[in-house]
Amino acid sequence: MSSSQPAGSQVMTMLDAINHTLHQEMERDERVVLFGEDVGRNGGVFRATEGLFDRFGEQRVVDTPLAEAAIAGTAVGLAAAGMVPVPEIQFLGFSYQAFHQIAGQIARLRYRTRSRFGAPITIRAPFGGGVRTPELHSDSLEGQFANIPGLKIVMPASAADAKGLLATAIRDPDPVLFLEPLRGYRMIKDEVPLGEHLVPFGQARTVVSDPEQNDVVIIAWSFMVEMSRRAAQQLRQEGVRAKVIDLRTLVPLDTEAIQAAVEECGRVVVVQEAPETNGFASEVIATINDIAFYSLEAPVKRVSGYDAPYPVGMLEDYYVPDVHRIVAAVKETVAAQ
Amino acid sequence: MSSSQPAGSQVMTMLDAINHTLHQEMERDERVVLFGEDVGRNGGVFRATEGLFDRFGEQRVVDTPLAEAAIAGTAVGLAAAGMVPVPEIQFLGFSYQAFHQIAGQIARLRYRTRSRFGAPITIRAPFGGGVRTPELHSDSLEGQFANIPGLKIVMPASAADAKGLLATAIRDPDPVLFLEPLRGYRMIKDEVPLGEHLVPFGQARTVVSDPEQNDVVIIAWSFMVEMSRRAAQQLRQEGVRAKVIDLRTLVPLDTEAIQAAVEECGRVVVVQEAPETNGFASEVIATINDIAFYSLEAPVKRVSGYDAPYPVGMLEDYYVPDVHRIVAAVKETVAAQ
Amino acid sequence: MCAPWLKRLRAAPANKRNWIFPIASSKMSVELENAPPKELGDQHLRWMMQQMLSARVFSQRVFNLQRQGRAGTNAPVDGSEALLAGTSLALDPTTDWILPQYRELVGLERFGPDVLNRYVLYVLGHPDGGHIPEPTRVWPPQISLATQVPHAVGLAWGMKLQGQKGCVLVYLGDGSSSEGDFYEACNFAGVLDAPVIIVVVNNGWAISTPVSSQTRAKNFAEKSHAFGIPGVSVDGTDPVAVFEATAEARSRAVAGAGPTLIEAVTYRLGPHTTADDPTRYVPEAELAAASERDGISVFRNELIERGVWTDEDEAATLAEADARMEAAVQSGEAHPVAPDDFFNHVYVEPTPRMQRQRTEFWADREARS
Amino acid sequence: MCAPWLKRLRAAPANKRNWIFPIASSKMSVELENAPPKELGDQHLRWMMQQMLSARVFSQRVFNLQRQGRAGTNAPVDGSEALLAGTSLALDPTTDWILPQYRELVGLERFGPDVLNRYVLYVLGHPDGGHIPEPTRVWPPQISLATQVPHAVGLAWGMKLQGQKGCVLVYLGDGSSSEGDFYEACNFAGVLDAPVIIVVVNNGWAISTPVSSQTRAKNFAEKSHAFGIPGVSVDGTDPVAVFEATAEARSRAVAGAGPTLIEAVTYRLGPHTTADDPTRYVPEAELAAASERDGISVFRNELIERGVWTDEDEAATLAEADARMEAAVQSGEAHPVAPDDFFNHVYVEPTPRMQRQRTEFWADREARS
Ligand SMILES: Cc1ncc(C[n+]2csc(CCOP(=O)(O)OP(=O)(O)O)c2C)c(N)n1
Ligand SMILES: Cc1ncc(C[n+]2csc(CCOP(=O)(O)OP(=O)(O)O)c2C)c(N)n1
Ligand SMILES: [Mg+2]
Ligand SMILES: [Mg+2]
Repeated sequence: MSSSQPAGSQVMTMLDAINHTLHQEMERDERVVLFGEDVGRNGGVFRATEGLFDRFGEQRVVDTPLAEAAIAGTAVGLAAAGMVPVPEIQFLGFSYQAFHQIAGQIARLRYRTRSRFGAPITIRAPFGGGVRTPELHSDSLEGQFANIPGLKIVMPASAADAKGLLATAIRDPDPVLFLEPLRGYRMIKDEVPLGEHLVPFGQARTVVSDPEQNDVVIIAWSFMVEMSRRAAQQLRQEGVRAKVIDLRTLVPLDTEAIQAAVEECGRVVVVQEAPETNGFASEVIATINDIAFYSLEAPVKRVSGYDAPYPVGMLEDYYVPDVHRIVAAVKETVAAQ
Repeated sequence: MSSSQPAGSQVMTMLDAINHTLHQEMERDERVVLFGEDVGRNGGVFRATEGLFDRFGEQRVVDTPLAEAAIAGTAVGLAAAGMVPVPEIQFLGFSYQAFHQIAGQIARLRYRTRSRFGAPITIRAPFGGGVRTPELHSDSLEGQFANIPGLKIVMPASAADAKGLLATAIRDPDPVLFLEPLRGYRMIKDEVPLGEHLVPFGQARTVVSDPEQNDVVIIAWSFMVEMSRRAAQQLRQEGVRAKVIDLRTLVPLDTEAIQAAVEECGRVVVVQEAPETNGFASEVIATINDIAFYSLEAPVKRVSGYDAPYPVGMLEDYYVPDVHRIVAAVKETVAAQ
Repeated sequence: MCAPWLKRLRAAPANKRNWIFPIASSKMSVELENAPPKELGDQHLRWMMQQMLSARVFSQRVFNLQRQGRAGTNAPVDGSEALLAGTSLALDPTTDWILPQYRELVGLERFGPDVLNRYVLYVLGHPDGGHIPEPTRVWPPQISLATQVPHAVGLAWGMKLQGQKGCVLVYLGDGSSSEGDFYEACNFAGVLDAPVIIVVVNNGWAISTPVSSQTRAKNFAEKSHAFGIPGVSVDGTDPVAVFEATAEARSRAVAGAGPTLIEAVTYRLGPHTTADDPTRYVPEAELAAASERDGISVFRNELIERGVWTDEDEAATLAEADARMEAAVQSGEAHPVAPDDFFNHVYVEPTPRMQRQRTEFWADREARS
Repeated sequence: MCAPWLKRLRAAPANKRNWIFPIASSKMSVELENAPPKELGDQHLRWMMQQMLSARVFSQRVFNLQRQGRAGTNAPVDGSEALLAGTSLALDPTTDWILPQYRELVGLERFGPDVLNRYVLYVLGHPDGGHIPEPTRVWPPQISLATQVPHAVGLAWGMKLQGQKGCVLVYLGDGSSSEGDFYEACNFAGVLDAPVIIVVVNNGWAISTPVSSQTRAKNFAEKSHAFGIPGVSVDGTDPVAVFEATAEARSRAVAGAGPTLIEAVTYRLGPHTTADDPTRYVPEAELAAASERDGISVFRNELIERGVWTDEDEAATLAEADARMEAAVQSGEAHPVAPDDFFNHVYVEPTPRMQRQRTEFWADREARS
C-alpha cells in the first residue's frame, strides 16, 4: 500500500464505505476497471460509484450497453487480458440474464483452462427487500449461486466489513459475487478504518455474545444480521441470551465458527430473507447436521422468506423476516423439549 | 381419455417411455406443441421426440433457432395464447442461458398476472453424468431451481414413472421442469402401462423396503435411485436392511414419506449427483431437521458430487457417487454412536 | 447523442401528411370503432389529441402520487404520448394484444379502462396491479427488460397456430434493445413469420445512458436486417406517423406476412423514474430543444390551425382526465388486500409446504396482536 | 436451404483473384513470418494447402479415435479447412488471439503445436485438454455456444485499454449466431470500438437445423447492420478470399477502427459430431453438390494448375500430418492424470470444505483397494 493511506477511522454508511473502497482500490491498482449500467456519469443508481468517473476517467469507469450477459461475459475477456474487472449488475435479480456467463463461464474459467486464465472478477450487485422496489430488485438469490462451484459469495452486514470484504474481493484471484443489501446502504452505519483494511474470507464475525454463556445462537448474513442483532437485544430484555453470528461469506463457509457456536449453545436459529426451500439456510442446517449433530439440543429453526416470489410493495413487510419472527423462533427453540 | 387407449403394459427403456408418452399426450390434447433445438426432423439428439414430427407435423413439432432464452420466452406467449407448450432444452446446462425466462418469467407468470395467465409449460431437459459428454451436459442443477418459487421439479427414476410423471406434468396447469437422466435413457428399463397412466406429484415411491424393519433409509432421486437400489442389494447381502425412497418430485416434496421413513429407521443417507454445497440434499436434511429431528439416531449422511464443476470424461467416474460410496455411507450411518 | 437523428426524422414525415380531412363537428368524447380506421378523419385526430393529453395528465399525477408518499417508484411517459395514441389507434382491441414495458400503461385507454385502473393499483404496490382482467388485451408492466419480446413473439405464434386473426404489439426501450432477448425474439419472429409488431421506443436514454453509448447502429430500424424482417423508423412524437407505420405493419401481420420492427424516436422529457435525477447527466440544451418539439404542443398547434381543436376541447379533456385519474386512485386506494396474499397464484394450488407456511404466517400475525 | 447463397458466393470471389504470383520453388515446409503477409506469394498458397490437408487428416483421425473407443464425442471440421488456413494466416500469432468454438482446433497450427496437442488431450477426456499453455494465443474449445463472443470482445477491449497491439478473432457457428450472447457481444464491440473480428462459420447446419430455420436474414454479414459495424460475406471454402477478408478486418482492428463481422460460407461435409447421423436430415443432393465444391480439391486443382503443388507435395503433407497426429495421440495417451484432479484449479486454493472432501475422496479410494 502507498504510504499516503489515511489513518484513523470514520463512521460511514455502508454505501459510503463501498464508494470509499472502490476509490482506494482503483487508486491502488490501475488494472481495476469498473463497468456496468449507469455506473459512470451517473455514479450508479444508488451512487455507489459516485465520483469514480470524474476521478478515474471513462476508460476505467465505463457505462456499458444494457446487457447483463455481455457485462459478465466481457469480464472474462478483460480478466484474460490482465485487467481486474469489477462489473456491476444493477440489481441481483438481473444476474439471471447473465447466469450462463456467471455460472457457466466466470466460475469455471480457471478450472477449464487449468489456471492459464484466472477470473479475478468481483461482481457487485445490490439485492434485498424492505425498500419498495419493483419486481426482481429485491430477490435474495445467494442459495442458487452457492451450488455453483468456483464462485465465492460475500455478503457484508456492516460498513466496516463492506470495506474490508470488498477490498479482499477485488484483490482475490478468484471470482467473487459481492452482494450489497439495498436496505443496508444507508441504514447500516458504523466505524470504518480509513487506511488499509482487509477482512479475510471464510471467517464469521461474532456480532452479539454474552461473555459467560449464550442460550442460543442466531446465524445470519447480510441485512438479516441487523434484524438478528435487534432481536437479540429484545431477547436480552426478556432474559434470553442470544449469540449472533454473521457468516460474512457463504463460500467459503466458516464451519469452525458454526461448530463452536453450536457446541456452546446447543440451540440454533438460522435467518435468511430468501424463500425457505433450498435457500442457503438449508446448507447451514445440513452443515450443522454434519459437524455438530450431537451438540444439538433441539431442531435448528429456520426463519425465512416464504416459498413465494418476492411480493409487491404492499405485502413485503409481511414477507421479509423481521424482529418479531426471529424473536419467536428463538423462544420456541430455547423452549424446545 | 379416448377409449382407443391400449391396455396392458410393456417393458420399455426410459427413453421409449418418454417418447411413447409424448405421442399419447399430443394425441390426447391438440394444444400440446413441442419445440426446441433438433426436436423435429431429427427426433431429438437422443431420439426422445422420434416420430413426432412425422406424426403431428411441423406446426406442432418445431425445430427452433438455437436460442434457449427465446425457447423458454416464447413458451410464455404460447401459453397465454392457449397452447400447452412442451419446450426442450437440449441439455439442462444450457438452461442457464434461459434462467431469466425460466426463473424470472415462467415461474412467475401466474403470480404476476394473478392467474390471468397460467404457465402450463413442461420444460424437458436431459442432464446427469456417467456418459462422457462434453462440458455442461452433465451438470445436476436441480438445487438451483428448487429455490425458485413457482416451478415444480420432477425427476423420474423409472420408465413407468417417466410416463406417469410426464403425463401429469403436461396436464399440470403450472410450470414443470422435467429432468431426464442421460444415463438412465437406455439403462433404465421397466414395465410401463400402455394406457392412461398418471403419477401424482408430491408422492415419493418406496423402491426397496424390508417388510419387517429397515435399519436405514436412503433418499434419492433420478439416476441416484438406481445407484441406491444397487447399494441396498449389496448391503442386504452384508446384513444391512436399507430402505430406498425415490422422491420423484422435489417440488412439491413428499415430507410425509420422508418423515415416516425417518421415524421408522432413525438413520438416513441422502444421495445426490450435484455438488455438495446447497444441493437439494441440503434441503432434505433441513426438512428432516424440521419434521423428524427427534427420531434421528445419527447425523444424516450426504453422498454428493464434490464441490467442483462436473469434470471431463477421464475423471467423471471418480466424481459421480457410485454404489461403493453409498454403501460406505450407509455402513457409517448404521454404525454411528 | 441522439439529437441529430431526431431532427432528421422530425423533418421527414411532414410531407407524408395527406391525412387532413374536412373539419367535422368539434364535440368531445368521440366513440371509435374497434376496427382500426382505414383513413384518419378529424374524429381520429381529435381522439389522438385527447389520448395524448390524458396520458400526460395520468403520467404526471402518478408521478406526484409517489412524491406524496402514496405510490412506489414509477416511470413517467412524458414525451412518448404520441406513440401510444398512434399505435393503439392502429390496433383492434378485440383481436390484437399489447405487451408494454413499464411506461406505457397510462396511454392505452383504447384497450379498456382497466389498463389505467390496474396500472394505478400497480404503482400503489397492490398485487392486483398485475391483473388486467379479461377481455382487456394488455399485459401488465414488465420490469425485466426485453423479456416481454419473446413473450410477444410466442403469443403471436400461438395465435397463428390457432388461426386467430389479429396481431401482437410489444414496446421496448432503446436501452432494452441491447438485451439478448430482443435479438433472439426478433430472429424467432422472422423464422416463425409471427404476426408481431416490435416497437423500439427510442427516447434517447436508458436511465443515464445515451443512445450513443447503447449502440453504433445507424438507427434502431437498421437492426431489422439482422432478422430479415422489415424495419422502419418514425417520428414517435407525431401520432399520425406512428399510426401510419403501425397500420402498415398490422396489415402485413394479419395478412400473414410476418413481423415488423418499428423504431419510434421520441425524447424522455422527464426523469427516468421518480428515483432519478436527470440533471446529473441530461444536457440542458438537448432537453430544452426536445421540449420545444414536445409532440403534444406541436400536434395541438396543428389541430388548432386546422380548426379541429379548441381551448374548450383542451379544458374538457384535462378535466375528464383529472376526474378519471381521481376515480382510479380512489378506487385503487380502497382496493383491499390480504396480508397473506402472496401465497396465492404461485401455483394453482399451494404446495403442502406453502400451506404449512401460511399456517405459521397466521400464527405469527396472531401472536403480534 | 443455404444452397442458393453458397452458389452465389462461390461465384463471387473468383474475379478478386489478383493474387497469383510467379511460381517459386516447390519445396515443402515453408517457414512463415509471424507478421501476416501483405500479399500472398506462392509459399503462402502452398502453406495454406498444407494446412487444409493437415486439418482434414487431424479431423478424421480424431473422429476415428472416437470410433475406436479411445476418445469422446468430437466434431469434425471437414468442409471448413480453408477458413482456418485463411484466417490464421492473416493473423499474427505473437500479438493476436483466436477464440474457437469447438471444431477449429485442428487447423490452427500457425499459432503453435500445442493447439493440436492439447486438442487431442481434450478429446481424450483429459483435463489438460483445456490448458493451452503460454505463449500460444488460442483458447480451448467452447461448448456453451456463443459465450465465447463476449469473451473475445472483453479480451479485445482489455488489449485496447492497455495499448497492446494486435486483435482477437472469434469463431462461432451459424446456429450459435441465434444466441443472445452473439448479438450482445457484437453490440458491445461496436460501442467499445474493440479490435475484434467475429467470424460466423456458416456451414449450413446446426446439428439437424438448416440455416433456413435459423434466421431469415439475407446472410450473416447483414447482421452487422444491427451493430453499425462492417460486415462481409466470403466463400469460406476459398482460403484466399478468407485471407483477404481477415487481413482487411485485421488492418482495421489494429488501426483502431473497431470490429468486423465476417460470414464465411462453408458446408459441413460430415456429421455434426461422432454422435450424429446426418442421413436423417441432410438432403443427399445438397451434400453431394457441396462435396464437389470441397475447398480442398478445388484449391488443390488450382494450385496444381498454377504449377505450385505436386503429388509429392501432397504425399509429403499427408505423411507429415499423420506422423504429427500419431505423436500427439501417443503423448496424449501417456499424459498422466490424478483421480482427484478435479479439486484443482477450481479456486487458487481449495476451500476448507473441498479439502475435507479431498480427504474423504482418498479415504474412499483407499477403502476400495
Ligand atoms: C434486465 C434488466 N436490467 C436492468 C434493469 C434496470 N433498469 C430499469 S430501467 C433501465 C433502463 C431502460 O432503458 P430503456 O430500455 O431505454 O427504457 P426507458 O426507461 O428509456 O423507457 C434499467 C437499466 C432492468 N429493469 N432489467
Ligand atoms: C448454449 C448451447 N445450446 C445448445 C448446445 C447443444 N449444441 C451443441 S452444437 C449445436 C449446434 C451448433 O451449430 P452451429 O453453431 O452452426 O455450429 P456447427 O456445429 O455447425 O459448427 C447445439 C445445438 C450447446 N452446446 N450450447
Ligand atoms: Mg430509453
Ligand atoms: Mg453450423
